[in-house]
Amino acid sequence: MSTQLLKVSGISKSFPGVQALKDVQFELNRGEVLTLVGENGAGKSSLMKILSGIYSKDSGNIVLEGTEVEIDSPKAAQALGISIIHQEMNLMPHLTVAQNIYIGREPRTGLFVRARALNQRATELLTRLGIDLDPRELIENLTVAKQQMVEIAKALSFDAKVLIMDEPTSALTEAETETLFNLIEGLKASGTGIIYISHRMDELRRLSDRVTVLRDGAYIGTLDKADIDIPTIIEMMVGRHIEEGARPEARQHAHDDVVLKVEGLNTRHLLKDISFELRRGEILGFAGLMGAGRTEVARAIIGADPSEGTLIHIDGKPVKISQPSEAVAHGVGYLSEDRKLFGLLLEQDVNTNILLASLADYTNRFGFVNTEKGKRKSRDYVKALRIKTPSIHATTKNLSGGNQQKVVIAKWLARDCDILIFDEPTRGIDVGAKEEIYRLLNELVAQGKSIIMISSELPEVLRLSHRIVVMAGGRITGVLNNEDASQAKIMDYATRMGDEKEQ
Amino acid sequence: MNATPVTEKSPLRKPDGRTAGSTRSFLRAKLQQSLAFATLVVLLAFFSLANDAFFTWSNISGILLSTAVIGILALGTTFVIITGGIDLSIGTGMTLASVMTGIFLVNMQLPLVVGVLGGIATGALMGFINGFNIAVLRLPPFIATLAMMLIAQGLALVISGVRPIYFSSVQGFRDIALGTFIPGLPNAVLILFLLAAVAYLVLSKTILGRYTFAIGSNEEATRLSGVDTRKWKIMIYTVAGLFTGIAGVVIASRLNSAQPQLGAGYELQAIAAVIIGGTSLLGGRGSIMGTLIGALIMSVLINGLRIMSIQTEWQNVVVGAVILVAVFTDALRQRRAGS
Amino acid sequence: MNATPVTEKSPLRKPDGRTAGSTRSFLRAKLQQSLAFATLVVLLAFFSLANDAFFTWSNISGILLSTAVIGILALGTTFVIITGGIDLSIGTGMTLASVMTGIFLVNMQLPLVVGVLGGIATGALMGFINGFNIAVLRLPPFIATLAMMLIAQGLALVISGVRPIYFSSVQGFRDIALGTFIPGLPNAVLILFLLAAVAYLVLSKTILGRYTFAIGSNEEATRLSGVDTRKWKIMIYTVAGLFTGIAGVVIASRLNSAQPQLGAGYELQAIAAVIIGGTSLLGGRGSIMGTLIGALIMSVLINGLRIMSIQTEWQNVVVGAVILVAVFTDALRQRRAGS
Amino acid sequence: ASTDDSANGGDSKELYIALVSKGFQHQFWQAVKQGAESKAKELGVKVTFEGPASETEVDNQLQMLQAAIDKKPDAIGYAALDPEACVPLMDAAKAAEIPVVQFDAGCNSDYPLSIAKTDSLGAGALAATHMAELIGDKGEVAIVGHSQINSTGVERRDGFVDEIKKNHPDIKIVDIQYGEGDHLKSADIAKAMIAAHPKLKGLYGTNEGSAIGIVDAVGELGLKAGDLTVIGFDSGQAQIDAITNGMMSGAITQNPIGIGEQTVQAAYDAIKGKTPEKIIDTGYFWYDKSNMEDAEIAAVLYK
Ligand SMILES: Nc1ncnc2c1ncn2[C@@H]1O[C@H](COP(=O)(O)OP(=O)(O)OP(=O)(O)O)[C@@H](O)[C@H]1O
Ligand SMILES: Nc1ncnc2c1ncn2[C@@H]1O[C@H](COP(=O)(O)OP(=O)(O)OP(=O)(O)O)[C@@H](O)[C@H]1O
Ligand SMILES: [Mg+2]
Ligand SMILES: [Mg+2]
Repeated sequence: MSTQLLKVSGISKSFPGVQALKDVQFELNRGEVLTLVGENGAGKSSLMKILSGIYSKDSGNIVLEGTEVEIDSPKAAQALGISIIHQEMNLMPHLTVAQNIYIGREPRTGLFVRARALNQRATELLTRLGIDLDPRELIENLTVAKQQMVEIAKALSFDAKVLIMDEPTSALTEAETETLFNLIEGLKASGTGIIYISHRMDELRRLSDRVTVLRDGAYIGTLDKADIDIPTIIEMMVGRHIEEGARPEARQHAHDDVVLKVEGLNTRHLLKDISFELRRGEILGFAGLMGAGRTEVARAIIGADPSEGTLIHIDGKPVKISQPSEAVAHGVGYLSEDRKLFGLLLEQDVNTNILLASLADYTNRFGFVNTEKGKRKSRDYVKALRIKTPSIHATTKNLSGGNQQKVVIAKWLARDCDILIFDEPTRGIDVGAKEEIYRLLNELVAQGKSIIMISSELPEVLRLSHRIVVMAGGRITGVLNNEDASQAKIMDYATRMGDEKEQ
Repeated sequence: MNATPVTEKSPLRKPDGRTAGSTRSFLRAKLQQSLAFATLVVLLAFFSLANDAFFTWSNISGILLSTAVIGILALGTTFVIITGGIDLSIGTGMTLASVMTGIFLVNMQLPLVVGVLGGIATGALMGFINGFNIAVLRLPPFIATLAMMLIAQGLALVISGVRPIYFSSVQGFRDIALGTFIPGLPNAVLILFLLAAVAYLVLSKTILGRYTFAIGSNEEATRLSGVDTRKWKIMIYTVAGLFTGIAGVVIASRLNSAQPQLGAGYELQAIAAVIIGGTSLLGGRGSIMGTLIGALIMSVLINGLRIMSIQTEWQNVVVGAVILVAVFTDALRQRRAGS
Repeated sequence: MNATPVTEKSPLRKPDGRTAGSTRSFLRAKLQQSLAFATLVVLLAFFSLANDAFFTWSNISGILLSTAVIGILALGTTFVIITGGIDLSIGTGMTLASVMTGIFLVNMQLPLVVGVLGGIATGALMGFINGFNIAVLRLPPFIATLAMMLIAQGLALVISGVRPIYFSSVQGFRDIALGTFIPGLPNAVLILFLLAAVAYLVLSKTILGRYTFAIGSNEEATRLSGVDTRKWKIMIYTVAGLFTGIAGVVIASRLNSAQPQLGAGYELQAIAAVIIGGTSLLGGRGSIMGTLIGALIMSVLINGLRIMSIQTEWQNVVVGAVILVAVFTDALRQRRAGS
Repeated sequence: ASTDDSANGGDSKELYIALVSKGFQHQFWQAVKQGAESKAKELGVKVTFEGPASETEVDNQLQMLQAAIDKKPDAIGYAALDPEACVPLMDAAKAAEIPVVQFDAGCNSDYPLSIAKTDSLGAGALAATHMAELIGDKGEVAIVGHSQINSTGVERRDGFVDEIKKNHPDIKIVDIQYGEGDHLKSADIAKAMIAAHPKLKGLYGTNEGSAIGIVDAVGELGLKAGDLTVIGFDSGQAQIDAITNGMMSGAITQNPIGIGEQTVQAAYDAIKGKTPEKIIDTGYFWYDKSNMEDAEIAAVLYK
């Protein structure tokens, strides 16, 4: 048995207006993790979709265990032992966890599904994988992170020879990520070949046996374990050098105006007595484990979900917010953690998406929209954020995940809110672009805007936030100044489930 | 291979946030049914008090009988609606099936069983064609079945020669709907309940039912999971067609004739019953029990208004208003549960 | 990414800065319309060859006139369908509007302008109520407007006392639809085209139009972007109601009477026209031009079949088949473009 | 609702007669209702009148009949949409000992005591005779029907067609299409017919909606009174106006008010133990400008 599992060469793929892949190649061995990196829109997902039978390739060949194969449908890929965790979630929200995992492969007697066997099988799988989920729970009741875990469980349930993971951790926090890494170790040991895509450099360092780099749809090179060095990789990816790991300058914020004051926010199911202040020119980080309630705080503040007993002051004045439109009218914008469901009009073009929140600015009093002015604005943002798109009239659905994220960011930048709540703003964004976004956030606060940044990446939280609010179990367990904060400290507060609270 | 546009109709999360555990959602499903059920009970109580003639066995069995046809159509279309589709051809399709039954039994003098199966098969065939048009040719369900509705309507007229076909000569045909296998209960009602039981089993216990929900929930994800959604969609529309065919036989038997002009408008009534029963037009959600209750609400309401001698022109106003209230209660419940 | 200059008619858009991708999607949108347009041309050519009487000014103006009512309804409902909703109440709502116009003008003898505005306002009010039920009470559009359809139908009968209201006594009323401001062209047609122009402007140039598409694409994302989707949805249904009201006045004028039993079934025709014109029931996609072409396809087809003396019972079969073919062509195009 | 126990009504109770009609929205049925109500007032009984929205709704009508039987009225008046489908319900009425009288169209059952109706075939033939006379017994004519399936639609058409075929060999019926009694549809059909048959001399509309549709079409095409001979059926304000201003040459009317009166009278007689006449012919009439004002005609016209 040779060690080579998969050999891919000469793959090209073009979409209308885009050459997504040009003559790409790579090899995958048994029992190794091959990390695939590249900027947003480099073609990583497209390549994986070709391997999993979702896209058809224009040219090139795929050799699996020494034989050339044609993969023309997801089913064919499954049959060949290729399994994928999609970058964008692909679950049936109205079905349960177990039903989702085994869709198409239900244990049955004749035409009847054996429900008990199904749930039992799912329980076994989840236990084996160390994932804490009730197989009978409906997907729609799960958070994004838990949904991601279901995706992972589903992909692993195939006992595939080749397992593709397209940014599996983008919605996960440390603890789940840890679980996943343990699983990966186990799979490696049993000979599975894993293709791993991520924009998180620390993961890459930890996991990779080899790294293959793509840029602009072309194959750049492959590094063996011994040669893996992050700055080198980043340079291969983006073609220039990037500084990492800075911390914000300490700032004397205590005397600045409080622009947003939240007091006594409760929600029926989770949040208990949330109170905090946001000052002008401040980036206030929100850290916590999955399900700590950070997203729920944001949604409650902007009136997307109902809350109880909340007092909100903006610029010192009490306001009542029961709809997101009222929040925006008060200058509070919210960038959702889930761009596909809550952020984008996928079927509309980039221009429409960028202008969505600020359309009124381009509208005269008779309701007519000044199209030209709007388009100029969105072209500016496409340029400023380096959104990779054939034009502002391209359908947003066809952009790569990271570029879609940039479109959502552009939408809020265009709205020019004084207070911005960014929920996982860099989810799925490449290192280079991340730096740009960090720079952008810093510029915004320098202009006097204030930002709440919810992030599950602790380095990011530490890198940007002037102060850090830590949540656990629907409560605020601590507020730290950046100077006093460290990953360990944050984790400590994030796991405090009691009600002791420090200010 | 191609990139099918993913329709964003069924967000993974409801807009108003997430809800608690599976017990909650289980209770919720029960609650929904019991709310529709409560509406039904309120209506029954109201009409019983308002008029003595209402709560008599004769009238109740009359109500059940009048639920039979719409109910059978609604059962079949529940599957289609759960996939996120719609079937507008069930009304006139039923008519075409009844006309074909007439052709088989009266004109061609085939044996009873053969003729009846032929009528049912006509329905299934129409369903199959709908499924093909929708799943393979990818026509929007609304328009594909609208076209089929027109075609079936025309064909029913053409094939029958624009006149009713009478089954007087066919021994035993009338008993299909009006015989009383269970004394006092017309067979049509029995057929309705049996079909409801079958539909319940199919929807909740079989692979077909599972894929019906899966497709309605996220068709693209289902397809990417290796399920042959085309095949299953064709199957689901064929099932709806089967029910349409059965409804055609039942109505023909009840009227002892195939009335080629009947049927237009039945589809809206059946769809209304399904939706009142809590099935979502967005797909992914629904139940057979709900549909049955929805159909009963409609026929109890109409019968009650008739028994109370409410003027015909007012009846529609009241039915419309009750539908609004019934569905509003449901919307309210959902909002409560969601917050 | 290369900037290909494109020449185009719209003066608001300048050719520079337009890139390859946008040209393509622009061409694609045009292609879609031109495909529906091609169907229309094929039908026109076919009927012209088949029967001399078809392509005469008198007949063409007759076709246009017969498009007016359905066309106006279809224009309004295009907005609703682009939001991903549906409006089943437009048919009987139109009837209620025409009855109210009769009440205002004949029974109450109000001045012509006031009565007409009153009729239109009736439509708008129904639209507003639909919008409220859907946006605020969160009822599913299908069921909310189905209920409104029944209520409007009942009220039209009740208010009119189940008899037509004749406008013979109202000076100038008939000219609203049948006068010829442009010689040879009935005003109803002029009204249709003017309304189409207005609808086009609103849909493509105003903020209401933008939000219509946005809501249809992803309502929750639109709401989270700070758009008051409730307000806008109410507005959009009210706009549809306005068109319904205008259609009510036009049909009353054309018949010189308000016929309270009319209208059921018109909604399906109007919706069919919208969808044949390329608007998607899933929301987010659609055009006024397409709707106009869709409505014309339907009325050309029906008129042609009548001129050719095709038996009434066959007409439905043919219409159904043509709808399938027309929409299939469109589906094919989409598949091509998508792959 | 006065539908208490006593099925056959003691003298102290108000008698109740339930009428189940073929429709209620058309002016024809409203006139039947009017006649029934005025007779009921005269006799001191209570009537209810209901019918389905369209005359295709056979199933719906049966449900109405079933509900009517369950209300245990003293008598039922029924107009059958389909002669066969109603048979079991006639048996049910018999079992409940509710006397049934019929109007307009009968059921194939020997239980009902009587029927008050018009001879629609004869009425159609009379329309043909007048059409022939008006166009000089030759040329092309066409029919805009209201239904190709329910009995009145079919008989009004067939009576016309048979009479033309039998007695007027030089008249050719070039087209028959159906507009469901919808004014707008009928108008568009008539226009298409006129366009397709330039030599058309006469058009016959088989009910109010069809006839007015034709009149509207003629008006919209700008034809002058007399360019085309239009014959209608039934009555109503619009037809009376059209005849007055010459757009329509004349029309056949039945006597719906009389049908309503006779039905209630027959039901009343049946309750009182008298056997009504088996067939009560309420007659039909040709009316035009010349005789509209006659007392006999004016009595059967309704607006
Ligand atoms: N269905 C499609 N239609 C048109 N263009 C597409 C389609 N799918 C991908 N593309 C384009 O192909 C290019 C590569 O996209 P891909 O999703 O593979 O990038 P990626 O490397 O996964 O990026 P990210 O890190 O942002 O996920 C992008 O420019 C994208 O716009
Ligand atoms: N209605 C509800 N009933 C029960 N639990 C709920 C409800 N709403 C939210 N939750 C739970 O509350 C938690 C809060 O989720 P939220 O998304 O706000 O957390 P987060 O800190 O942003 O974490 P994540 O990283 O998952 O986004 C989740 O575990 C969710 O399941
Ligand atoms: Mg990607
Ligand atoms: Mg979150």
